[in-house]
Amino acid sequence: MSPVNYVYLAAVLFTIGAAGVLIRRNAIVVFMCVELMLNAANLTLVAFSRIHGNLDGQIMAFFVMVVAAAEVVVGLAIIVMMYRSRHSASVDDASLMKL
Amino acid sequence: MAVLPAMSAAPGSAGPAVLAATSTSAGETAAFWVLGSVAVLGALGTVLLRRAVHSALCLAGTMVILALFYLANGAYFLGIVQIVVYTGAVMMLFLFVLMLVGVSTADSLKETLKGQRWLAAACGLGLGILLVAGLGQVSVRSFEGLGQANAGGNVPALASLLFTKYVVAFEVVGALLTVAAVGATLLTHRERIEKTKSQREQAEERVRAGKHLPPLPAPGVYARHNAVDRPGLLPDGTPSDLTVSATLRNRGQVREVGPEALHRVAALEQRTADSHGQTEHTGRMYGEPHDPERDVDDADDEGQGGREARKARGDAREEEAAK
Amino acid sequence: MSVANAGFPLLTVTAALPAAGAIATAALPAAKRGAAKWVALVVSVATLVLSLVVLARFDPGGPRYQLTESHAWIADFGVRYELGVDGIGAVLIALTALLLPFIIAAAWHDADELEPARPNRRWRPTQGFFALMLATEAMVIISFAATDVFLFYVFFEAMLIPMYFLIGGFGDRAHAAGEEEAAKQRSYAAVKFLLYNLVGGLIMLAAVIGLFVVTSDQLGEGTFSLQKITEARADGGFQLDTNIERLLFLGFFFAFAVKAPLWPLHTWLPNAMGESTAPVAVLITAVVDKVGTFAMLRFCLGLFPEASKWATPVVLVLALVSILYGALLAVGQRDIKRLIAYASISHFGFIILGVFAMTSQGQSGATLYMVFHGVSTAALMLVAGFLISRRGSRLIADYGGVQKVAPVLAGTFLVGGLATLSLPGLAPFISEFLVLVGTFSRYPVAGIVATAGIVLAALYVLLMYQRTMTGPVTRPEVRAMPDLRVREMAVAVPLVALLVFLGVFPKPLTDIVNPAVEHTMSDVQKKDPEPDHQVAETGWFDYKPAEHAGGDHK
Amino acid sequence: MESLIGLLVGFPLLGAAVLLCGGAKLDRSGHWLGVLFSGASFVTGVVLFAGMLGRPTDERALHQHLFSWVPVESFQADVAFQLDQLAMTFVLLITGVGTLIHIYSVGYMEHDVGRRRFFGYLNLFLAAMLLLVLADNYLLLYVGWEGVGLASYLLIGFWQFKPSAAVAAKKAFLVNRVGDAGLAIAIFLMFTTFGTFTFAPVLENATDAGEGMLTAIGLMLLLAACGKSAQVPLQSWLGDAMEGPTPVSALIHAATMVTAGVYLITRSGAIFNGAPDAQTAVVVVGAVTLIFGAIVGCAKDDIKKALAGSTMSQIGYMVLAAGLGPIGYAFAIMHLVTHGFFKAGLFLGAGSVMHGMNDEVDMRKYGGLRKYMPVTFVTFGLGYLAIIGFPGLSGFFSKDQIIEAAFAKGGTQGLILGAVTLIGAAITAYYMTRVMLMTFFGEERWRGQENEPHPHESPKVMTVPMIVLAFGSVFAGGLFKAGESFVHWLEPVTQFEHGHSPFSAAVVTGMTVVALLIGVAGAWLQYGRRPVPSVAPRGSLLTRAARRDLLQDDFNHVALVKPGEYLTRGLVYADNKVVDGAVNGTAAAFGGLSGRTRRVQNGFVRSYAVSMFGGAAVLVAATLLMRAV
Repeated sequence: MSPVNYVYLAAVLFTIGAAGVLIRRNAIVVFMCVELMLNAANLTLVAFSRIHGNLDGQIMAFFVMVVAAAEVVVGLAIIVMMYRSRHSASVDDASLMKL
Repeated sequence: MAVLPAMSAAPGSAGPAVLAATSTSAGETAAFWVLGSVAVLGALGTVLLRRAVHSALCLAGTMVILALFYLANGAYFLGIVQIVVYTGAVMMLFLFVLMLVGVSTADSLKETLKGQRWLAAACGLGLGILLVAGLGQVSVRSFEGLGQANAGGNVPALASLLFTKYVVAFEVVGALLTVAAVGATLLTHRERIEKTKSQREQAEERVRAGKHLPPLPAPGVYARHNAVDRPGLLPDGTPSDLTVSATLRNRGQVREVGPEALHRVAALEQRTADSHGQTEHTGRMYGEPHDPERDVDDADDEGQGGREARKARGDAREEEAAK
Repeated sequence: MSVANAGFPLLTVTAALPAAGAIATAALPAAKRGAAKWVALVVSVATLVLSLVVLARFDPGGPRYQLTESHAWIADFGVRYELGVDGIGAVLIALTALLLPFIIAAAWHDADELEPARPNRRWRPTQGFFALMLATEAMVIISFAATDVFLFYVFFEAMLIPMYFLIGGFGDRAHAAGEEEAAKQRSYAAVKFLLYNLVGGLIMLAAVIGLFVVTSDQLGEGTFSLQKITEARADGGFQLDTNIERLLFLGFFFAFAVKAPLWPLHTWLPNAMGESTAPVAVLITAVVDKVGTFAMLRFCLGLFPEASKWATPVVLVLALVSILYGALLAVGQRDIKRLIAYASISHFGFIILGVFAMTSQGQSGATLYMVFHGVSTAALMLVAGFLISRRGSRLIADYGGVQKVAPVLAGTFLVGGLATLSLPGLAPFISEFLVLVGTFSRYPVAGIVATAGIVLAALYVLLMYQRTMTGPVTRPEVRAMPDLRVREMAVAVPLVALLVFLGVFPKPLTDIVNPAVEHTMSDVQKKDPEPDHQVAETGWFDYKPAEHAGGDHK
Repeated sequence: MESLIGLLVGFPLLGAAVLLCGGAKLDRSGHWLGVLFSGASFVTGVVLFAGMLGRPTDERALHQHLFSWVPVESFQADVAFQLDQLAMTFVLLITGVGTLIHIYSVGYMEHDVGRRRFFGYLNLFLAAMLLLVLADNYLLLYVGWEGVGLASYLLIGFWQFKPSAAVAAKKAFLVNRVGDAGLAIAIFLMFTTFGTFTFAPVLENATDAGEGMLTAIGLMLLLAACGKSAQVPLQSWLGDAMEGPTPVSALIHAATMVTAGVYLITRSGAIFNGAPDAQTAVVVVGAVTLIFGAIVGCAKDDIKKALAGSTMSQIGYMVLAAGLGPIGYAFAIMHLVTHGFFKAGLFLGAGSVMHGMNDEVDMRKYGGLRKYMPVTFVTFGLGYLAIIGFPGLSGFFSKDQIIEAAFAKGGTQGLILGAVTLIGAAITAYYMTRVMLMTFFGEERWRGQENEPHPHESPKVMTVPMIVLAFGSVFAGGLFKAGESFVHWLEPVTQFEHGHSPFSAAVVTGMTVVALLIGVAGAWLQYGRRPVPSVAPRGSLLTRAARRDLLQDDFNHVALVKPGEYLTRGLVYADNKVVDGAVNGTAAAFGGLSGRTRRVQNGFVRSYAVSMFGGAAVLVAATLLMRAV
């Protein structure tokens, strides 16, 4: 088996995550799906790192994790605020931008 | 977990002698297919399960499996970090927020945006096929393996890269993390700008506005159910919507008080009056005397029935005026 | 006059005078609205004098463009401030300047109704009204004088702004369905006018840019100068690809066809003329629209001769449709002003027919037609405006028997109408006949079809006259109608006199126009068709000169 | 001498300008001013005539070039006059009869408030008519041509407060415009063929152009003539034109303007000579109108309309004669002149009768008037005898010549034409006798009516012109016939050929006299012996049709007016709905489209996310494609 299979797996996970973002309305679940996508990306970085015998990919994955952590913190804070003001965590309720 | 060393050994055993391998070990292959399937199932579960908690748990499982894959790919540090930071911290944060929002609520998976599901499916599928097709084109026949790079240990190697080549990025990311933490705190922090009004002050305000001097009647008073969505009756026997919470009113979820209930109340009063000997207090106000046959469960109070009841009430009032 | 030779910018001054007048008028305080009217009138008369100086300075035998001025304007795009007139431009500038005093005098009280009860520093309708008219005049004059395509374009479009306000802001208040409906119709008309012309203008802008691109491709540096391009083409240094030339031609033509207006782009005109006051309607049809037909002659034919020839069949058919369609619709109108508007559409059909017949008679006729149609429509429309102002209704059915109570009004109206139907002896006959002869000599069928237009013209004019002016007086409003007042006579009589004079003696105009038409003909490299059996000049022709000479000394 | 030509036109033009622009100051004297200008023109005409007679035949034509009118390259239109024998004839007729009618009008219009305006219009008419006959080119002729149309329009509609008059005026102008279009096209054809439209070069070189082109020009000229001279199929306006004051009917719609068509055809003789088909068309039009007008004239009870029918018929004679070519031109003009005298006389007589009868026009309400208005009776009677062709009077000579020329056309055609002219002569005798009997003889049917009129003779100012015209009606024909003087006078312009009639002149004259006797006898049997009912009987189908002008108006209504109305109504609708609708529809479509596309921006994050992912997918696809390519 070639390590490329990891990349295929990552593609599948990424797609599932993307579909989740599009389908789910609960902001928290949407967020989880985003995390799933990030993880899929990380998996490709790690797999390519191995394929190329180069640690740069891992470093990149590391950074992704850190940024993801920061994002989760801020994102969840926003969700909490949203929930507080609207008593709902549905992304569809935040549709003030429509005409 | 027993497979772990074997898997980690596999690239290692290839050693520096073999720079490029074309295939991974059979153990890793087996583990990939088994764990990969589980990961995909977990991902699907994340997307498809109705309860957010279940989604979170499925995601945690997927992440753990991914951690295992990191390990299998020679990213030992990342594997551990994935478990500790992601599965441990981030997912817990998710669960924590979930608790805050309400852990038991199940989302409806019914799509409300027209065509959204189909578009999403098409986009997702299209993107997936394209990605896979693209990867198929890349067709990497051999791979280097991390044997050489990890020769001095994975963590030291990473560290040396991180603190030399990527030191600036590292610092920036650190700053980012700090800012994010501060930002989250700021966002969720609610500062009271003004003093909380005391009960007395609130009462005085009401008096000044000239409305509802006494406290609002509680819902369900004299109604059959003491439910919050059932309006209470005013002294003249008419139901007052004001007794129901504004939220329910706005949603139009106020239950009607059916004529039967009114009759029953009238009968009750009559009986009370009888027992107290106050004969002049008749059920005049409440229309006809109690009819036990109509004392059915008021499941029909909603919808059409409710509307009819409202009409009947109006008629009753007119009748009264005529008298 | 020697100043003019020393590079005195006569054309600029002619255009700048009304512009300055517009500013001066607009700046007058609210209380001075009487003064505003006089300032506008005096400025327009002064402009007329200047335009006559232009006409006098113009030497028909001289170079093609005269009184030229040229200054760099936007150097990066080769845009220059270039002015110059050929015979056609000079005559049309004179027409514009001639009509404005009459329009202003006729509109003397049109803005009074809008005056607020108490003088208001900000809301000064009278000042605004006359300032907008003068501004339009200035822009039209520049358009007629511009020999730089871009300069022309700028003013061609800018003209829309004052016209928009004149139509929408100072429109006719006489509407059968009441003031509110009138306001609605008015703003509809103004917006329609603006949108139609804007769409045309924007398409033209694309073509203008295209022109810059091709000139910079071929001449090394982009230019908008008509003279430069014409010269370069004559040298052979500038040759357009057939398809590009056709596209550019279409871009220009579309804008001009909207402005002219040509069927089926005409529907803005009846609305605009119907909803604006009569003087503004005259401004639209007699002055502003002329820029469209003028530009066809100067820019479409001058810049894109081959494409013009290519498009001729289609344009001729559209012009013929305009002629008959406009006339038939005029017959069916119940509103006096809309009737005149449709008549104008028919007449613009004749002008375009003459332009694209590509014969000297056709083009001279078209140029004269622009002038004469301006004068005749002004006479008819302004008198119609006087009539409408007396009764407060635009509907033909609301009149009848006016001739008995207001004979002078009816008489001038009749003369205006007869001019509209091109009665010989009045000016429009000459132009119409020239157009028809010019068209017939190259396209006999088109000539014959167009001739049907003169029968229909008689129908709509006489129907309108019969229904408004003749018959017994049955309506009390008509019975109480006063005849023309002094101010109104001062407007109507000179126009009528001019129609008669030019109908009898148009030679001064033809002398100026003919050489310019020859230039245009050489632009498109067309010659008049030869007669099948050219008659040797015998008979009276030999006999005439001696006779003539004898007659002169008598 | 040449410079006087301009004065011919100038006097009446000045008169018109003065009278129309002069204002109320001239109300009291304006009519005499009009007579003065008209008379001045007549005197000028006489002076020129005397001068012309004093010159040898081939130098008689005069030419005056005033100024260059519309010079555009090869299109050179000048204002120039040409006074030859033909024009001279017309000048004398127009100014002479015109002046007489001016004088008559002074009396006839005495009580009309618009008298000044009336005389202004009459002067305008004279100017236009003189311009028409004096022009040296077709374009200037066209100016006069439409000028007389305008004058006719103004004068028919002179009593504008009568809706019928306004409608009749409009109708006359419109029908004439159709003919004018024909003249315009003829000018276009001349210009494209010869490069000029001046009479001399065109006519001298006409034969170069080929028969096809000449036929085309000829037919177009015929169309013009039909319009102006009320020939079938453009005849419908003449009857209605009687709405105008009677002097107008006499001058314009009997003596002068309506004969302009004959002038045009005669003037363009060279063109018609080269185009036999066009000539045939002319003859057919003349013959049809001759009978048509005569039949209409028989059925009308309105004295003026009966005379109008007669006018059409008589002009039919002239057109027929003009269509015969050089054998007929001179006779056409001769009949034109004599007709000018007697028809003007008849109309003036009719006007005089109306004047005495409270403006009643229905002959069934006349009767026995000869006692009350003797002068009118005598002059009218002389005119009557002249028109029916009573031997020795003007009409006899001129009509007889035409009938002879018609037979002389030769062949079957000649026989048919001769027969038609003879039948026409019989019908003419019939209807004119009818008019005469109904008006001046029989019972006094006007008695006992409400508003009973008091018939009386007209004042001198009216009767004198009638007497002068009666003299003309009696003697002009004989004068012209004597020594063929008229034919010789015109010969240089119109050429002349002797036709070869299958019958001798005496036989033709005999047939003519028989025809006229039949006609007179028929009328006497019907109207002289029996009392005339004062309400018209229903009559036969033909009579009823003839009363409706042989259904000409009905035909026009059905064939032209109604479809025209539907067309304009349809177009007005289409302009609103289709042309404007297309534009408004486009606008609405854009509005609707943006309303739809606006919904894409629904504010839901997830929708935006979908488009983002879609975009990403497209980008990936594009990348892959680029790599593949």
